[in-house]
Amino acid sequence: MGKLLVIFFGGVLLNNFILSRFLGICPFIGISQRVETAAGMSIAVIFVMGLASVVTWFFHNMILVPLGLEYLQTIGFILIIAALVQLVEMVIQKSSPPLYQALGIYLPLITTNCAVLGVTLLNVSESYSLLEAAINGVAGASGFALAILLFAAIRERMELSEIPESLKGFPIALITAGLMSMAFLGFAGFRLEALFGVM
Amino acid sequence: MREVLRLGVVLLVICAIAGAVLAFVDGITSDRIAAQATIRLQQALRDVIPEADEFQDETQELSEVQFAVPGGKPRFATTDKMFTGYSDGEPVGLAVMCSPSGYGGPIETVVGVSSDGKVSGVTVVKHSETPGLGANITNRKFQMRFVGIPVGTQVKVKKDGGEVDAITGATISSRAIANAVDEALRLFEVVRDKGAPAK
Amino acid sequence: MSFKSEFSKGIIKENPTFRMLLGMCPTLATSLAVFNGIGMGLAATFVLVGSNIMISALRKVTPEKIRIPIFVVVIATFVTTVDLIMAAFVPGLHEVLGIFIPLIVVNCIIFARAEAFAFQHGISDSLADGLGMGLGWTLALCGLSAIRELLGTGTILAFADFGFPGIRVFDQSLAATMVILPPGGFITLGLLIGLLNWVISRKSKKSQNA
Amino acid sequence: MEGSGLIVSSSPHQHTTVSTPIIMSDVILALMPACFAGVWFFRLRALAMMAVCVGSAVITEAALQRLGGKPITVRDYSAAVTGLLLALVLPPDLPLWTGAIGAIFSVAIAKFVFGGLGRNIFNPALIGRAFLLASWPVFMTKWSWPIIQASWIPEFDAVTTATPLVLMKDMGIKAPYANLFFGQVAGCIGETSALAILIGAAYLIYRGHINLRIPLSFIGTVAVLTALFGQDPLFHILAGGLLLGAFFMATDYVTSPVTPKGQIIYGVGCGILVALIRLYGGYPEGTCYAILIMNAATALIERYSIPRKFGEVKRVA
Amino acid sequence: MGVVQAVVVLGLTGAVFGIVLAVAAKKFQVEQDPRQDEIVQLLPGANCGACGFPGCSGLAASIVAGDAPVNGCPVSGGKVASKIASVMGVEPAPQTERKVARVFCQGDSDKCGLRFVYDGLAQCRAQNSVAGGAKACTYGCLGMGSCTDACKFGAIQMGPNGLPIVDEAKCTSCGMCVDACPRGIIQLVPASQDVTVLCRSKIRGAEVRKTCKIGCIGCGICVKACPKGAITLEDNLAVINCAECDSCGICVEKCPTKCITMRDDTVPDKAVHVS
Amino acid sequence: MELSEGGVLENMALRTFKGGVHPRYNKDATFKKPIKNIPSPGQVVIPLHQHTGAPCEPLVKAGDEVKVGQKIGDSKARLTAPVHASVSGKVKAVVNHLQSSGMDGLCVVIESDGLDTPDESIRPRDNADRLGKEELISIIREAGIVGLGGAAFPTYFKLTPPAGKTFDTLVLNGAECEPYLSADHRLMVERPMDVVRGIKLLMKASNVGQAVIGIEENKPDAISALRQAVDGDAKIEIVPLEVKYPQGAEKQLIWAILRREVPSGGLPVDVGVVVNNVGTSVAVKEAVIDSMPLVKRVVTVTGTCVREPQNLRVPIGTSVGDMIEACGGTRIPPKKVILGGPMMGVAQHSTDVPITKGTSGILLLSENEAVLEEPLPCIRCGKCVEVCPMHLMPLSIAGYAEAGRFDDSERFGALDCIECGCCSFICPSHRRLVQGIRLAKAEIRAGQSARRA
Repeated sequence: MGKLLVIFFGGVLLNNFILSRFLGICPFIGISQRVETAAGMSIAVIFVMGLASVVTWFFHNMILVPLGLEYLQTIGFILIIAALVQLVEMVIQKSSPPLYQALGIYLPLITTNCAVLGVTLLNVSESYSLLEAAINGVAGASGFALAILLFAAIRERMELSEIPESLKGFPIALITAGLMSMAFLGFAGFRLEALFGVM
Repeated sequence: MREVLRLGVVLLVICAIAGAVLAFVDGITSDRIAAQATIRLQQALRDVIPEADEFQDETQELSEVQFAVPGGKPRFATTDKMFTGYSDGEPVGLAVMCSPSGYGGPIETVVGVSSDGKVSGVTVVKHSETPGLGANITNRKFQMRFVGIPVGTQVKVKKDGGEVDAITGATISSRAIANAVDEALRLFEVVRDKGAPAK
Repeated sequence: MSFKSEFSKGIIKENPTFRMLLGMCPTLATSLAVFNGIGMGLAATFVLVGSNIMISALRKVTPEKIRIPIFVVVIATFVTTVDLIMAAFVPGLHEVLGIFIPLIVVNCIIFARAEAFAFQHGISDSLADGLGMGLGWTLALCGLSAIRELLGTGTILAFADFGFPGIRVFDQSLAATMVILPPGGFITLGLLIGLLNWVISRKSKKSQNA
Repeated sequence: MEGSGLIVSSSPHQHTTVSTPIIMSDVILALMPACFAGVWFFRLRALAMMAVCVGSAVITEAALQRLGGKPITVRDYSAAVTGLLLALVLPPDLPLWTGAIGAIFSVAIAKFVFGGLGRNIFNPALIGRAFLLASWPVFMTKWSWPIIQASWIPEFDAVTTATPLVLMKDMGIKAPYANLFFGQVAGCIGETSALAILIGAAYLIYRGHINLRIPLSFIGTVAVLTALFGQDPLFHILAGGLLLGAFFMATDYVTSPVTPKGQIIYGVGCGILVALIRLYGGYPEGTCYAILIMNAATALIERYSIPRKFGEVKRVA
Repeated sequence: MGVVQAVVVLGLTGAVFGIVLAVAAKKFQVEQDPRQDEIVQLLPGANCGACGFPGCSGLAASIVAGDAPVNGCPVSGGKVASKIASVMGVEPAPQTERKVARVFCQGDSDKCGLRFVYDGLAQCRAQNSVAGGAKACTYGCLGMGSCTDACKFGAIQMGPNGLPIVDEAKCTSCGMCVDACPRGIIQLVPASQDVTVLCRSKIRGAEVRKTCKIGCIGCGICVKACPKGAITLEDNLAVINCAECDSCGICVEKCPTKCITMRDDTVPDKAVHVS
Repeated sequence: MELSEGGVLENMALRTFKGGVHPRYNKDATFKKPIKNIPSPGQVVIPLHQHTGAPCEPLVKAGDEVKVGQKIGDSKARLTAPVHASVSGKVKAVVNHLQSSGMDGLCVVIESDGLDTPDESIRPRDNADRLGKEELISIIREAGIVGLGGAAFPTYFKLTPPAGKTFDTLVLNGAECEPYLSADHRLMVERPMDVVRGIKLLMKASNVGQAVIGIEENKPDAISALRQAVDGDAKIEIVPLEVKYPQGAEKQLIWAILRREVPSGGLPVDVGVVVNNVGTSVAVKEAVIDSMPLVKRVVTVTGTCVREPQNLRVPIGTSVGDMIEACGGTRIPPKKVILGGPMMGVAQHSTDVPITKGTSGILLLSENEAVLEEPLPCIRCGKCVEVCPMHLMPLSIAGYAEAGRFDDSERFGALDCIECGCCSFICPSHRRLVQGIRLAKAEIRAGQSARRA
């Protein structure tokens, strides 16, 4: 339990996907105009990243490793993720139209979100167990969600500001993300293991 | 349905070709990649025990000395591997590979103890410490501070009441290396007392 | 469009980093030192050129409906190839770049060029486009890396894998470490794009007044 | 052709006399006790640092506004406040050029690029400090001992010149309350003397510029959490930059929520983060980062703490 | 052996993927017409909303759905419309004449005084709501520049005397400035219309004389002077029927207050040169 | 804050509401000065639209002779209020004339014959006590009585609860929280009996069993005068209120006195309350007992520029200029002329404006009082949020309004704003928050009616 908490909070606060790992920057900047849309995207990403972590874990540990085909990781994972997203889209569309209305538009965007592929690759390199991998997937996505929600709210506020013309849009978004990342340096060296009683 | 099959077959073919290509590339590179790891390990070992020309993996021995009390805490918790260095078939030292936790995660360190019971070298293989600060543990100058420390010494940084000067502003990282050296010396003692080949 | 113009547009006019704002994740993550930038850039360029050529060649036989998965497979094949080759021959660099090598698969630049260009153009144009875009990205990456490496460490052109410590420009203790930390990546890139926008807008204003 | 020459405007036609520049200068005034304490304990170094930071901040603001073709508004004192606050959270031994760079970074990156006064998302002074801490950690973690040995403050034999929080975290040495209260400890220029800070804070409260929601929920949370984790809450309140942060940084109008409920959430959030960073974090002190992190959350907090309108009827979902 | 395994594993993965996708494509076909994306690419992307749809993508969706004409974008003009038409596979609609925004007031700060000193938000609408605006002429331009803020194309700038100046080359006739003006001083006119009455005042001539040096006093001289009979008086204001006007310029010369003007041809020329 | 269901609170602590500001009251110049009648001006200009609702059609034409109290304008609309001649004399013209809105509107200009001859219909009613509810309401309508506090909402309309709703309490607003003004204060001190008489009539007309008079505690003379006039009548209670602006705002007053919260977008009737101003109460008394329609009102003429600040009782339609003259003219040239108080009054660009039924004061400000400081950027101090008596976030509403994003302004409750001016008053950056909110309200309403159309 302790280790799972460590993985989770590590992923959300210490090694935040956006702010310290640079994964998922494109949707972070692209889909953060409104808090509502950011929230929709976040939920979709949490769901897909959790699911992708689990499915790729099986694929890696049940197929690739026994056959000694670890080098097919990248290509296999990306195919799985792409198919998964499609499948999720189909299932949601069929089973819950309102949910599809809310999340549907974000799902296709997730395929190219490097955070999803990134988390599955990290799961492998950290050799996490199934549960740990799932938690890590959800944690990474939650970190993404935290960052994008904070950022979307800030952006809503910045809309009323007179930002210098040449910094409008992308540059100011990057600078804001940089300052957020600087604030999150406060978590550097945080001893989660001590907090959650695992050494 | 035929359409479905057709698309499936097209993808199957493409993927199959990709699989073949990758298998071919892997065939060319896999040996070299595997060799790279060994080369780097050898390099690190030679760094810490310069006299040795040959190393033998003694990691299995580790499990024997690991537990003072069966079921208790391992005595050498951060130690991953140990090697005996030979020069012309004569054992000249013990190289201990351990990963104490630093500021940004485990620091993969190799510590060499020469047969006369003194630290012969320290090197850092892999770390994720803060650049410009904790990352200075890779600095030769810092690593040299440990060389010559004899067995039986409690290796600590000055702040903790020891002898070693820590890197300014990077106590945690320095402490981690000190811990690694301390553990290596204690392990050496145990191995020596056991009459292992390191003598 | 000639080969030359297809090639050169990627470097300045449609520079993927500064003008089209694509592929930000690896740009930010790997721009710690000039040689990292070059390594990353060349790796991506290789994939870009290769996938552009392949997709352009296959465009006639690719069914519209599954073009995306086919792109994915083609790109992923090239990426894995690069990944394996780098692991074998430049292990140090490979380790530094870490998961950002396999993540070239989902780099928007490569996908965007496949979809927007290679799928609609001939092989030689696609080759030029891939090369131009790839080098444009590499250049941008080098520029950003140079700034970050210099300000953040005080050295330039350090290449640890070949044992080259770099040229020390000023003392390490004076270097602003923040620049090579994650916040520095964001802020430096943001300011750099802003500066470029500013220069361009001033230039166009000047030409208007003239 | 001015017609009647009468002024016509939308109501109200009467405004309070308390203006933004007055608030800013009151903040400067309220910082004076802390400044005096800083100069008293660290002598000319402290004074020079303040001058350099304020000067750099003001010059940067004016220069950028001129470059951007905007009216120069250094007379609203906000840049001066930023510079002064920055100086107060820097170690007295920091090289002066570092302080200048920090002040420039504060004003340029944290404030100007966001559109100037009132638009910054993060507290500029704290961004300056965080930037310096990340950039020159070696300089930023070097402390000198206060010069004055006052007879009315008990002798405090610390082995090294480390801040009370470092002594606590690394060696479990607890500085006496009196030293902490009067400021006879190592630390940043303006944070050592709790007394001086409290005098200034009392002035701000008296003038009605700050309310107690943020400082009290902030300090209260730190006290409760440190006590829960088995440490001395009073020590944690007095040591480090908590008081300065709670009264002068966390209450910064621009970067904290405007909603009453939001202010309490914000204060509690700051408190939790300070306690966690101090007890489990990589830094002995967490005030600066805690406030910056909550700055990032301000917009979101505000969004979800909009006060219930008078007469608002709960909508039936 | 390794090759075979790799081929089999990846091939199967791909096949499964292909089937999933094909099924998906079959079951949920025509999620979005690909033409919509193409049209979005063609549209200017300012999301100004002048077309009456929510942004450019909204218009694109409506065009694809057949709810909007191919020339539904008032901003981008005929060239884009014909491109969209070709995407949609229909004949391009007859090209309508380009319209531009024009400011129907010449009462700058020298020529039209103030009733009082206004103190408040620097927006036309805000000023207009305070005692009807400070301008002596209650029909004239308030000069707070709300139209310049509304223009997403940088086509309107405030002139030195507090009147907006339209850069006709940049104007896309989106009509945002028309909506922004609380007094309806800015209107869209065919770009070819050279002669215009630059006044909106409907009060009697005597009152106009008291407030503005360059307002239409409804004297009717132009009505009599026009050889084509293209000018009429409506509510004390001269109105030119542009269908009949041949830009002879007689009225311009005769107008005692110079509120009828001939367009200065140098302005658009210069503007064209710039772009 | 618990909502107690109905009933006056027993708690004797000073009643108040949450939010509000303490502007300088500046009432010293006039609050001790008795109400003075001035001789009829030579000419009055009576606007045909002085109230909330439909404007009146003129019933007279140029050249007609009119007498005081004669109806000169009325409308068939459901919500309106007739206007009456306030002087006797000859109708000079029915023309567009400058009004307090700053724009022209149709007015009846009457040249006074100086005699103030009352209309024949005006004679004291002897059956006043026997009048039924319906009759009272009809008399009040015919007398053209509107809320005299400023909003000028037709009183007959207010007294008729919409179908399915009833009143249980009459709240009489004697707070007069607006700085400078003392007209209501003087009325309460000088004519407490008339106030109470009016209250009883209003209670009957609105069919309520209890009435509460809310008065800010800085008017002890008014409180004691009214206490005396009430003379132990258990149905009428006098409640001293904390001195705070806007204590007299309808919703805040009801909350302060009864702890009932008028729902957003609703009216006092939704919580069973009808609110009337003390001036209205006196007007009702005059209309019912003396059968004199609303032709005069008390106006405080004050400000540093006025030579002799006064509370004047004047015919409706008297020009601001005439009233200033009646106060001995100006001492220093005014730079701002405000009809009403400084917080909610309307600035004028000419003194040639007639006072209307809703005009409670004329305030002349000198140059250094009138010139407001230039606005600075919002520093998000949150003071506007603290003081907003409607618990809104003025900075957000106005911020979005200035950016032209009126939907967002609406989301933040622009339509709930009562335009009391507390936010603009307290803003250290002197931002014109209320103006921004007004802009938003106008645009939102325009959008709503466009949608309905």
